[in-house]
Amino acid sequence: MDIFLQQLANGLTIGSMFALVALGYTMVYGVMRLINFAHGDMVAASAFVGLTIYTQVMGQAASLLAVIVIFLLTAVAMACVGIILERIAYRPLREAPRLSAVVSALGASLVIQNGIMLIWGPQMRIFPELVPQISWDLGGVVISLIQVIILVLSLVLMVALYLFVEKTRIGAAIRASSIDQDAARLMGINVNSIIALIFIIGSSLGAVGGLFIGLYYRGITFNMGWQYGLYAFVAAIIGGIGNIPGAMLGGMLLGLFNAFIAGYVSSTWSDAFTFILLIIILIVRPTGILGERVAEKV
Amino acid sequence: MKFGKMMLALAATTLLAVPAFAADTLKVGVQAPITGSYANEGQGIQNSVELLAEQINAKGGVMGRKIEVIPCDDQGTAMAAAICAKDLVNQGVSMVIGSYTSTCAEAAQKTYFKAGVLQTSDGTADSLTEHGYWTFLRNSFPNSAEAKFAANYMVNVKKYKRIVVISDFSSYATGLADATITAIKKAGGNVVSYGKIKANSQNFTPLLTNIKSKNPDAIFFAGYYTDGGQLRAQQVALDIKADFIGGDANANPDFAKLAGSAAEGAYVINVPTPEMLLRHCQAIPGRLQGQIRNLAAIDLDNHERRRDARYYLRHGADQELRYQEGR
Amino acid sequence: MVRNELILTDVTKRFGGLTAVDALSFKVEAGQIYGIIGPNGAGKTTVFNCITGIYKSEEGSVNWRGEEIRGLTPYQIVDRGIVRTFQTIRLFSQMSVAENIMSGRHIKSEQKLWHGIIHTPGSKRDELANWHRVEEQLDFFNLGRFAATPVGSLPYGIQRRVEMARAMAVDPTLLILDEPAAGLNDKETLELLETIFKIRDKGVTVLLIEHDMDMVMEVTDYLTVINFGKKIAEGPPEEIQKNPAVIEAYLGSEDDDDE
Amino acid sequence: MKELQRFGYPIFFVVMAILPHLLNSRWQAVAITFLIFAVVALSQDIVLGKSGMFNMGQALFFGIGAYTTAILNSQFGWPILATIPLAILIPAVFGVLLAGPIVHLRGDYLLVTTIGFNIVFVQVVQNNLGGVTGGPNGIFGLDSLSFFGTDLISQVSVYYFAFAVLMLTLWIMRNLEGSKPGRALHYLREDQLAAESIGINTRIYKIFAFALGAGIAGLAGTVFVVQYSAVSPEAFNFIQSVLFFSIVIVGGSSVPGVLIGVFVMFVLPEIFREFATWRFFIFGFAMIAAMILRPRGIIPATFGKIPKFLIKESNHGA
Repeated sequence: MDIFLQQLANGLTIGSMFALVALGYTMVYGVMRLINFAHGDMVAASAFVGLTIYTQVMGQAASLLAVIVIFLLTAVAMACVGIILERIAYRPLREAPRLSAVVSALGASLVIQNGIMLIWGPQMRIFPELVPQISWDLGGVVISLIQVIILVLSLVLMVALYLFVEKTRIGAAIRASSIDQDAARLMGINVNSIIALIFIIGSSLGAVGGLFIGLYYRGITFNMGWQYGLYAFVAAIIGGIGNIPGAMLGGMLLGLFNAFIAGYVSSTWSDAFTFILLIIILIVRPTGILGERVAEKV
Repeated sequence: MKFGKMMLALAATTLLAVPAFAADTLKVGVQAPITGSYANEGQGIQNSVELLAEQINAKGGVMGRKIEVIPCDDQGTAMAAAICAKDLVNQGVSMVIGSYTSTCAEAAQKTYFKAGVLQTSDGTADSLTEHGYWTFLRNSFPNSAEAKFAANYMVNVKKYKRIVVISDFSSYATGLADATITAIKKAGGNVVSYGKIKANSQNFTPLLTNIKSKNPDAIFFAGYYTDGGQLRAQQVALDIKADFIGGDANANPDFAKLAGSAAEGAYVINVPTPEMLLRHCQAIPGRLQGQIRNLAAIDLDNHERRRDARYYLRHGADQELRYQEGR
Repeated sequence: MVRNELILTDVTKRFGGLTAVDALSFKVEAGQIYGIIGPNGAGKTTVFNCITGIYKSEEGSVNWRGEEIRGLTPYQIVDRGIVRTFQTIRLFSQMSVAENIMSGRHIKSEQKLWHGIIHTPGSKRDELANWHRVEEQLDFFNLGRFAATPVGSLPYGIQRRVEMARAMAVDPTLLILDEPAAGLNDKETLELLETIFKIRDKGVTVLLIEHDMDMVMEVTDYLTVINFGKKIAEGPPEEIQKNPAVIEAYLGSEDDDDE
Repeated sequence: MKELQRFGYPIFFVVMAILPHLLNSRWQAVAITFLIFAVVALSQDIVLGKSGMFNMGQALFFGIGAYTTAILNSQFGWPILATIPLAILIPAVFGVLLAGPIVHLRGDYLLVTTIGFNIVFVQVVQNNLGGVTGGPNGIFGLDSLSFFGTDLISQVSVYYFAFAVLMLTLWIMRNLEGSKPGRALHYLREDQLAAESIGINTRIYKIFAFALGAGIAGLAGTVFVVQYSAVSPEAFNFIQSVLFFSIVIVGGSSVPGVLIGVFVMFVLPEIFREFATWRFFIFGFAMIAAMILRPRGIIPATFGKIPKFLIKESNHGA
């Protein structure tokens, strides 16, 4: 039983990171019908930006305040990168066939990934232990402080985002744009600003995810974005792409699958089993578990 | 570490470089994964060789000839490696250093053999030398040798009763892990579990949680330091009391940085420094024909006073080496 | 010899809580031009979707030539001689007019899957024969000069014709037209009427939905009026025109938007 | 455009036919890989370009073909030539089995399942399933191609073998274009509902597209084995699938487009090797620029292959 609970805790921690990243995919998809393959690399970039801010700007000060400032500055920096990315790589392709934008995103992914390599070098960079290594043993289940922080902060951010999209006027504009951009434009919604906003939110959440990766695992490499991007993208699809609660659910589920399959079934076959399970889910529920939030006329 | 290996490689190949044609420069190819997932190692190889070449040239070169380095990016894939091999041969190199992965070394071997170009590789796959190409020289020991040492150490020296083996999916790590398991069993040891991690996937706690339930007294990790450091950190975070023994690819200062405070008490199997290897090589009759059949591993535990792996990694493990003769 | 009759009995289709079609029954006889009319949102298109297999009705039966076709897939239904057009034109817009019409020959073509890899003299003959059938349709609908033009670049009225030509290329027994006059100007509507009569003269039964009452009255032999998914009247056009229930249903709902 | 069609192909064939004699062995190797990739990209085009199914796992079938040849040769001693039928058939069967349950999925959902299959495949070969795939190392030292006892070892002969396979593929693509199944794929790509409603069993044709694409990719796998005498998992991983996907989109799903796509996405990076670490950074920008400048691909798919007798005077545009 304690192993089960331990795996549950493991799964939820990694799952909440997937979910944070998946939100970036799903929000962009919801409005633009675009799989932003560069998002994973944005996450990787944010870890490097965060580390640089720590060493260069903060002068390696390790305090709670410092950590908060790192998060904020990184989020702002990545939001700017997100907007630039949208301007350069996606805006010119809004009217183009969908897959052209996908290939543009793949190009952007290469640019960012290799950009990180050119700026910070190909070797692994190592985060300092900014969060004290405290852990609690709850009857055989070991939970560390950083895990708790990741879980709580992710949940808070996700709930906040959900409320923002569902309850506020701007949120309504986002939802309207995701259902029908042209109609939204006619209703006086500035779709360009909405898209910029989407990229700001998605990139900042990705930045938080990237910093979590840095703080939790500590070793960051220029090409680590690929796998987080892939998993988060899969999570968004599983939940029903375009659907914000779906992305959270998908992320959590994927984290749990990962934990339980690697933990119980077989670590050798974890990828295979995970993806077979996901394919089965999609066969049974062709638009994801919660269904997609994308209107299509028949 | 890498730099050291390069020095050895260059030295080894220059030893054999017969001045067959009187060109002005001695062309040395570097086949390495300069981009892709092994970009770090690849660029390291390229930079080391270029630096070495500069140093040697500054001293007047080799036998009066300057060294010219020609790099080629094999991207860590067999396909690009095969193209690289042909390219380098066309450019008239007389030796090639690098190809970080066994796969790339193997894909390129035949081309170099046909052209009579010497090749060294970090590849550890046993199969690399099975073709018997005289042009191929190892600068790493084959997996089976390290495995034998590691198994002996764990079973007979440390008397572990329940050993867990972990590897990633790379050919190096699986090769080493498979060989180690075989060797442990041969030595009468008990492998309770064999798990795999995905390199760079960072999240190893699910596997470790599973391992925890098996109550091991040792974890042998056959992968790279980038994963090893994190594996060790997460092992300690999960409160798994087993000893951690890393394969030679963990011998990197970053292992300790990554593991942080958890690095304390971890063991890493290491190869001797290049100078020692060279000394050893020169003693081999027949002068490097086939492969360098040499290996050694360091028993870090010999240093009773300082068990901290960080110490050895920082200071280089150049004292009290215990050699173990290869086949 | 079975009669070419389409008989719907108590067909019911629900979407969640909404009953779009409610126990609808009607019978289309061979050689008729049969109309279904009703105000916006009355469930007309849903009925068509139930007949052509795009939806499966929850209850009731759809009987065609004595065979139950409820639950068959669209292509199986086409195979039985029923073919449709769409209210919002659904053509293969990047492809030429001729290729669009050729799609109607798909089901009649003898070619097997492996003919996509290797041609045989037989498959070449079949290919040519079908292109000749396309030529016939091009001539019949007066589309010859647009044969090589991508459909997407053509005016709306011509696209409507292409869609009908495509349907006719199937050699259907029953042709189902979903608001064929929508978006057409008066001249085009007139041409359409003539075309529908010509199609009927070829022995094809026509079932159509129409919004434009004048046109319906002129073209159909028999009518069913539905509102809120239910049949409220049926009969020949001249009777329907006088039916008070129909007049009421249409009062105040004359706007011409799609549903 | 018409001019290009009339003269483009003959020029292409002549140039390709004499090409190996103009190149040194490095560029011969590049050219052979170009041919192999072109075949795989064309097979991907059948699924992605012609049928409009978002498939990001074509390296899977390429890999199954290559591994089929490699395993039959290394384990059972079959000559390479004899493995070709199975190297086509087995991927095609996998195409049917894998596509069957998933072809009803739309766009991005299909994309994820194909990625998933690719990842499962790589893990299967890495884990040395059944002890025949050689694990992460792959299988090395395979025989060379031999015709009736004559070994074709030289690069030039391998080149012509690969070229013959490309010609065969082009011939199949041409046959597909002018046939009922080929058109059916176009129809379902343009509008699936309309295709169903005009009598096309879209499911069968989608599976057909996957199976045909898989068979051709499998054949390319055999050529891969002939060229490298080796197979290894990383040659068929998900990143490779992304490459084939991008080739088709960048090229635009016409045959010349795909060939140019392979050139741009594979040969150009080879030419610009000198940029070393900057290479893929610049390449990424090039991909973005290519899509912005030619959103439908370098040479977009052309439809409108209709018999001459249908084309009447006073054509509108065309």
